[in-house]
Amino acid sequence: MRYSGFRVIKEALTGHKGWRPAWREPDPQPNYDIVIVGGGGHGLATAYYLAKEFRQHRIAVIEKGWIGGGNVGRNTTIIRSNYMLDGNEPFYEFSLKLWEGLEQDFNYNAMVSQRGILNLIHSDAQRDAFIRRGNAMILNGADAELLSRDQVRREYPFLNFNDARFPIQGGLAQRRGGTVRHDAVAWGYARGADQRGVDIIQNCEVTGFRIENGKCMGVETSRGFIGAGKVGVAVAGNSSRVMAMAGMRLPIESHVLQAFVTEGLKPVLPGVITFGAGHFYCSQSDKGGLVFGGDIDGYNSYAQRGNLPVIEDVAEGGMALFPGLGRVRLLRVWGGIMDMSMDGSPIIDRTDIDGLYFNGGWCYGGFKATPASGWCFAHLLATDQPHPTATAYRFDRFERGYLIDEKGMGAQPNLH
Amino acid sequence: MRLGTGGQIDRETKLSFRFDGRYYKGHPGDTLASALLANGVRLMGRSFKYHRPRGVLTAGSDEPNALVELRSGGRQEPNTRATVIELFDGLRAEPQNAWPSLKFDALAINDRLSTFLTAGFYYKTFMWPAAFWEKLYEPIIRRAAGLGAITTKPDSDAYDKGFLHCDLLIIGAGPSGLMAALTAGRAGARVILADEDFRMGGRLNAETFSISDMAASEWATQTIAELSALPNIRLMPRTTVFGAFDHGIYGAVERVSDHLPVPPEGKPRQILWRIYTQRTLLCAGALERPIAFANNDRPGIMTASALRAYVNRWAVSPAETVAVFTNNDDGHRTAADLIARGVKVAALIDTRPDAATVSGTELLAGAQVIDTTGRLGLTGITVKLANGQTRKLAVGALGVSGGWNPNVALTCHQRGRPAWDERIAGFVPAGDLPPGMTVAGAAEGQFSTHAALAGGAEKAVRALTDLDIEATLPVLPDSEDAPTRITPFWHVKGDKRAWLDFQNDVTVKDVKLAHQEGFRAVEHLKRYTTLGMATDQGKTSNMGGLAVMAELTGQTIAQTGTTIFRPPYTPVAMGVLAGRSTGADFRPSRLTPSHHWAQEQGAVFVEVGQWLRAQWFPRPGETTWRESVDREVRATRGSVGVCDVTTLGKIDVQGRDAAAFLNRIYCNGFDKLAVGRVRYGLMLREDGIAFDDGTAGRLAEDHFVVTTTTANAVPVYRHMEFARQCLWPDMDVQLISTTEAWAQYAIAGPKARKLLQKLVDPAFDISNEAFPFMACAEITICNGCPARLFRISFSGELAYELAVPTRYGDALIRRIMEAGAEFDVTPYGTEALGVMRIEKGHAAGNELNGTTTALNLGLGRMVSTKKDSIGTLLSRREGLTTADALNLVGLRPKDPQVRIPAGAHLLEKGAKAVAANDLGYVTSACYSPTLGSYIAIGFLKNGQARMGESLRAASPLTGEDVEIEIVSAHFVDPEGERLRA
Amino acid sequence: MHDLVPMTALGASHPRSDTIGPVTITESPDWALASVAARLGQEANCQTALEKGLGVKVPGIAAYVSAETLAAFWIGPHVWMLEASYATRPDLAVQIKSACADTASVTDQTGAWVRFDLTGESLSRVMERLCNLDMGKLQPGHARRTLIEHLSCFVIRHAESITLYGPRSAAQSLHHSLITAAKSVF
Amino acid sequence: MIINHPLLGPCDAQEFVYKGDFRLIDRPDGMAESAEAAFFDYLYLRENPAGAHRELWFHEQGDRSWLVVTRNTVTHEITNVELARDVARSMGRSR
Repeated sequence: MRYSGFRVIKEALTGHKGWRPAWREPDPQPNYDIVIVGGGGHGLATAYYLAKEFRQHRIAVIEKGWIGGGNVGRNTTIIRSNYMLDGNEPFYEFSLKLWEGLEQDFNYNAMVSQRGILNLIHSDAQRDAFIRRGNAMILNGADAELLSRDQVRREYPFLNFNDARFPIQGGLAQRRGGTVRHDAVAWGYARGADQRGVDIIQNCEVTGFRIENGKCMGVETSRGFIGAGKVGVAVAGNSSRVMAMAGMRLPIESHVLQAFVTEGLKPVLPGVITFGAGHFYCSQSDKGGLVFGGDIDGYNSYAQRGNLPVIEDVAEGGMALFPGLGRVRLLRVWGGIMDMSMDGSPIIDRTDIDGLYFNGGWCYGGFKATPASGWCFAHLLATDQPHPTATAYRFDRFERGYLIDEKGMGAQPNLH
Repeated sequence: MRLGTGGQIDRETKLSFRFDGRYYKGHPGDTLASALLANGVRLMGRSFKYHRPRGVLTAGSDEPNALVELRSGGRQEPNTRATVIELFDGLRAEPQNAWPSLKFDALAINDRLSTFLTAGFYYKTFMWPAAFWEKLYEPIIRRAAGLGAITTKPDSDAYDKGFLHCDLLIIGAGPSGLMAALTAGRAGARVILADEDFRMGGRLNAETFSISDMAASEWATQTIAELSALPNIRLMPRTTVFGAFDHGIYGAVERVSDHLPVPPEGKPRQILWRIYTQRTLLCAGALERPIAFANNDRPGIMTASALRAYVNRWAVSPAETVAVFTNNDDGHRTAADLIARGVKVAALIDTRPDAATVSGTELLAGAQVIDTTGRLGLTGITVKLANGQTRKLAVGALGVSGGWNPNVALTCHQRGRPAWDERIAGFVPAGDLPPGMTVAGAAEGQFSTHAALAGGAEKAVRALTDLDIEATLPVLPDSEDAPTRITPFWHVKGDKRAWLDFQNDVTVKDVKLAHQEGFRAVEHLKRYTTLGMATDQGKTSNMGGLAVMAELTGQTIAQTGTTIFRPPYTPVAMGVLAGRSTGADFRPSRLTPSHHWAQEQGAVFVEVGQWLRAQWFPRPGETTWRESVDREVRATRGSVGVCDVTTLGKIDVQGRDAAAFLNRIYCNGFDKLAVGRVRYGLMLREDGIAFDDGTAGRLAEDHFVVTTTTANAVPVYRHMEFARQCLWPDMDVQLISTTEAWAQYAIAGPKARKLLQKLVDPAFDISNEAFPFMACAEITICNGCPARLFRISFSGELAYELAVPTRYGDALIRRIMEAGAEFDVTPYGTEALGVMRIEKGHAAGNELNGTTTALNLGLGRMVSTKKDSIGTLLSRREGLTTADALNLVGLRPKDPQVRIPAGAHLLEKGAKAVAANDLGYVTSACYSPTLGSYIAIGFLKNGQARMGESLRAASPLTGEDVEIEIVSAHFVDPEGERLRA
Repeated sequence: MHDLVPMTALGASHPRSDTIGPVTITESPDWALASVAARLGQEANCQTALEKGLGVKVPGIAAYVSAETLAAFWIGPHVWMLEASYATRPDLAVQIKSACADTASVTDQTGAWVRFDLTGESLSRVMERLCNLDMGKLQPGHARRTLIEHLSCFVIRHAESITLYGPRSAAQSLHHSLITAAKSVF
Repeated sequence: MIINHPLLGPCDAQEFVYKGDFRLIDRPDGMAESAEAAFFDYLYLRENPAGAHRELWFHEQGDRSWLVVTRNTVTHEITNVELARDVARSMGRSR
């Protein structure tokens, strides 16, 4: 079934009787060509592109709970490609380009809204670094714009330009950045993949890998063994847990990141803003809530919930930047588990086990990467070659010293 | 309308307030909602999506409908529940989400279009053409979206934060909470009793039954009086415990001034309390849930308990004639109470065929309300009787009781999942509560007053026993102990829309559509339909939605899922979460010892981390910062300059193994450094990347003073403590930070020694021979003031750093200026400091950016291969030592008067500005008054081999593209003759 | 004797004192401080040396003890801060070092801290707005380091007063926090 | 969170700075033969368990002790707290 305005009207006039489930609920087959472990954004996107772009067949996505229940449904919905390093920027720019055509591609309105993202500058050193970054973006074909303090003030007059402890000195803007309705990304990919024959199997937890003679034969699950020619794992915060079943230790720690939404407000914030002197970034959803986040809690956690100090720290950042927020009420706090890698950049690579592939280490930046991550992982699974924009995301870069460390924090995952 | 008698209001005092442009009167004790109802106002708001007219649904903090914009200007507060706003004189509130007015709202057109605007319709359309989303569709949606508005003016009020500690935190001051507090208080435990209401007592304030032969509210008042006399109990009304965090830490907001027109001078509006408790007793009561039926959202339709509360607590009836619709016995209590208070109850409609009668009204057993009338306020209901006939009743209000949901929100904050309890047809707390928490009273599904009192007392005793505090069960006062009798009934079947989530306009139809489209998991249902995502976070809606979904899937509610809650319990103002850390007080300010003096000089200050440092010192006649900075540099290089460098981190390293320890911390050797000498040191992270640089001076065999960069003072100290305690625990070395203990000035320039000689006491010879470059000593100055002198140079000049105890820092800078007057000593700020270090090619923060190695910095040879110091080994990895590794180089523009932008990338001349041609980047740039040219330093691939080559520094971001020559980064005095002079 | 004129941490020649309601907050600049860290294996000798040389028995964990002209509080495992009147012992660190010799590492900390003394009734009500120490349990003779409005401070409980030591460079911010909290309560 | 400091008793976790897996104590010998592989493993690979995790916390706003805290990463329950120095010695670290 194709979605369109016409279809909505037609169904409305005929009692909405024609709508069908967005995806089937199939039972698992005994074996598949490719099994994707993890029904989150990345896993579903991988399956979608495997089927659509790489003409693969007999694909299953297996998910221990309900699809889209992990970080794709728990993030602050921001998309951008404002990275600095060669290993990253082409990939994220590829992702942003995919976002730009995504809805038409998968026939689902995920509300990709290029309202712009603005990273604020509060010091000379920060400006120097942002100029370097902005130039790197342009060199990689992305858009970037340096704003003066006055230009920032024209666009965001209500930010603190009066008594700020760390005054705003300007900003680096990416107009093509913005926000996306996060759940709809998972659903759009799921529906698109399902229409192309992918089996999406919910409530099916992987309990082990069957590995024979160094080759992965499939996965043991709560619903029995599922054989697979290739297994791709895209389980974000659960990466270490899942890959431990294959005997691997990863350069990854799991950390909790809290995200926040306020009560609905009439539109006030045109784009995404990021405070440069504290932990706070914010946008306003189409429903009216201010969606914001800050730093990770900083300790290893699988709990999907955080603690008060970070909530306070984020609120302090918000108030320091936007003093008119004082009477806006925080409605809801939630937590997601971030697969924080050792250099802050992801891994899309084969493993030493034949037929077992890994996608993870997205830190708290996985949402914006969803389309490119899916595409590049599909590329790797289908062709056994890394996609040209993802050649740096190798496992062995740590051992060999080819780190992709945007923040320069070193092997300290909670600082990335 | 206000009833003639009763209610917990002060009828003697009249309060004037305004809503929707009209003035009304109310009394102390009123909420805005009760006062509006007393004035005959039922219409208070509009719903989110269909802009349906709405009145109160509840009488508490779970209100989804009656949201208003309270106050104005810097105090405008959107989405405020009229049901919890304590009335004060002069209160102003405006309706929200309605234009042009509450009564005539243009966007009510959405209601007409509702058949098109079903759950998730927007996911299926607005996709073509792609560019129209941002330009057309989204702006329209956004204009319609949102509830209330803020002014964007800074909040006019202040907020506090604080910390409280107790043995037992009791949340909720209803019957169970009061009884628990009494029990624990008498036992001498440290108790906090917090309640969100301004009047403690919970439901006791809204009921007519008696406890111990007195009115329930009277018993509550007496109990509270006894509690307030106990010094070990802290009573906290107007305090919402909003979150249960790890290890017994609870977040609570006390609204200390919200009931006042404005907070008193110096006083906060609200306080965020972090409550640290050993045990917690949740006595949060229960929330009544509605039943879904056609047009069940009209103003005047509310929960039966709300109707009862308005009549009993506030002596207000929303209408002269009312009806009650129920599936349980508690609805009967509402009917009886209303009748007793003289309100006409047209009928008691009970879905149960075997319901008992209530005297004073007609019982319609086995009946259902199937529709209602009244656009802006209820005028009538249509009832389908047990025999299939319908009957219309003219009523102005309808109380609806679908049963009670235990208020389990806080039990879920650590991912606890409540369990289904058939007895009450509701979810009750299960075993996985936050550690230390127990639940009593209605919150655990014990709905009778007796059970609540007993539960509170017993749970309190148990909690204290856990803590080894002896407590005895009190004698319980007599109270009602009615059993819970309910036959679950969730929604009346029909074709019309029946609301589940009132605010978000989610109806039974939407849940059916979600089911049809496969969004059946509870979380999918919620996200697809927005059920439970309103400002009440599903308190009034989740249960109904879940029940409808269970019916559709043919499963039990328990199989279908559960409803869990996340913090905060009710929405919390951002301001109170930030407390005093706003504006200029966002973070502390650290001032250098010369700050006051620099202020007197008219210095311009800059934030360097938390420090404020003088950036430059403008002089009369100078119109640009460059003029000042150029002058400061020239004066320093020409004669002598002085700069406050106190902010550099200082760490005192002592112990027999101090030298051996530093030898492992720094990548270069330190064990052979002579006493009285200083050495430049580079610290690596364990991954081989440069961490920090500075100097270490050896004051004695077993005593070093290490300096760090300003930014890394704290991380370096932490790192060294890690090495000391965890890596080499048996080394005899002691560390302590002394950053603040010393005021330290750099005195630089050819006349530096001459100037210093005027200050240093004659006993100390600081001639070039006696005190050469890289010497250090403990000396005295100005006739005996203890001081430390280091002959080190960041500027490249003959330079010293002189340190005195901080209290003399101000006096010292004045003395330096005095003594240096004959040399025209010039204070310089961080800008000139930066210029001089770039002229010398010294790396600083821009170069030590966390990705560069010693090799990149041109310090590769410093990394000793003869010892195992931190980071040495991994610095040798292949990727960090490739042939085309970045090298720090100097950059000079072909045209000396053309600026090189920091952040530009380095490209071959003529090469396209694309990433594939990227050769490196500019890290630091400035105008060098010494060379009369702009200069820069930066990292260039294989830069050491490219000296003399011409390249471009391209910055498309800033529209600059500069031809440059690659030179040594040591622009000035590359041989270092000046600093050894 | 040198003639450099000291300045208080709040940037004046004389210490500041404010009374808000029942509470008086006074800047107290006239204290000399020195940290003493026992050398590895010398813990006992160091304690003996301090006792013999200076007459101060080192405090136990989180404790504050005062002797005749000296006081000391625990700041870490085998590390103590010694406190004395600056007027009488401006060279406190030197004196301690000569008493302890090689049994301890001694560091002058006088300039590193700003000291505020809080006196009066209901001090706990002010403190509960500032830091997470449980004032109900922090008995006189206790000293703890904790955070106050983002600043690392020592809090010492005396019988009638509370002493705070905070980073000297942030004296103004700390003072502002104290005054604000007191005004907020009273 | 509250960390029950072995010397000071319960302390607010806000006073601490987190580092990570306590095995960071077990730094390999940089002069040894197979040091490269050992350092890669030491610095980059993590068990990252869902369950009991021994981890390093620094009491930065307190007594400046490094602690080894045993904490469940699923429930956040803390079951043991030790001075890291003692743990390091017990792991054979000395000078």
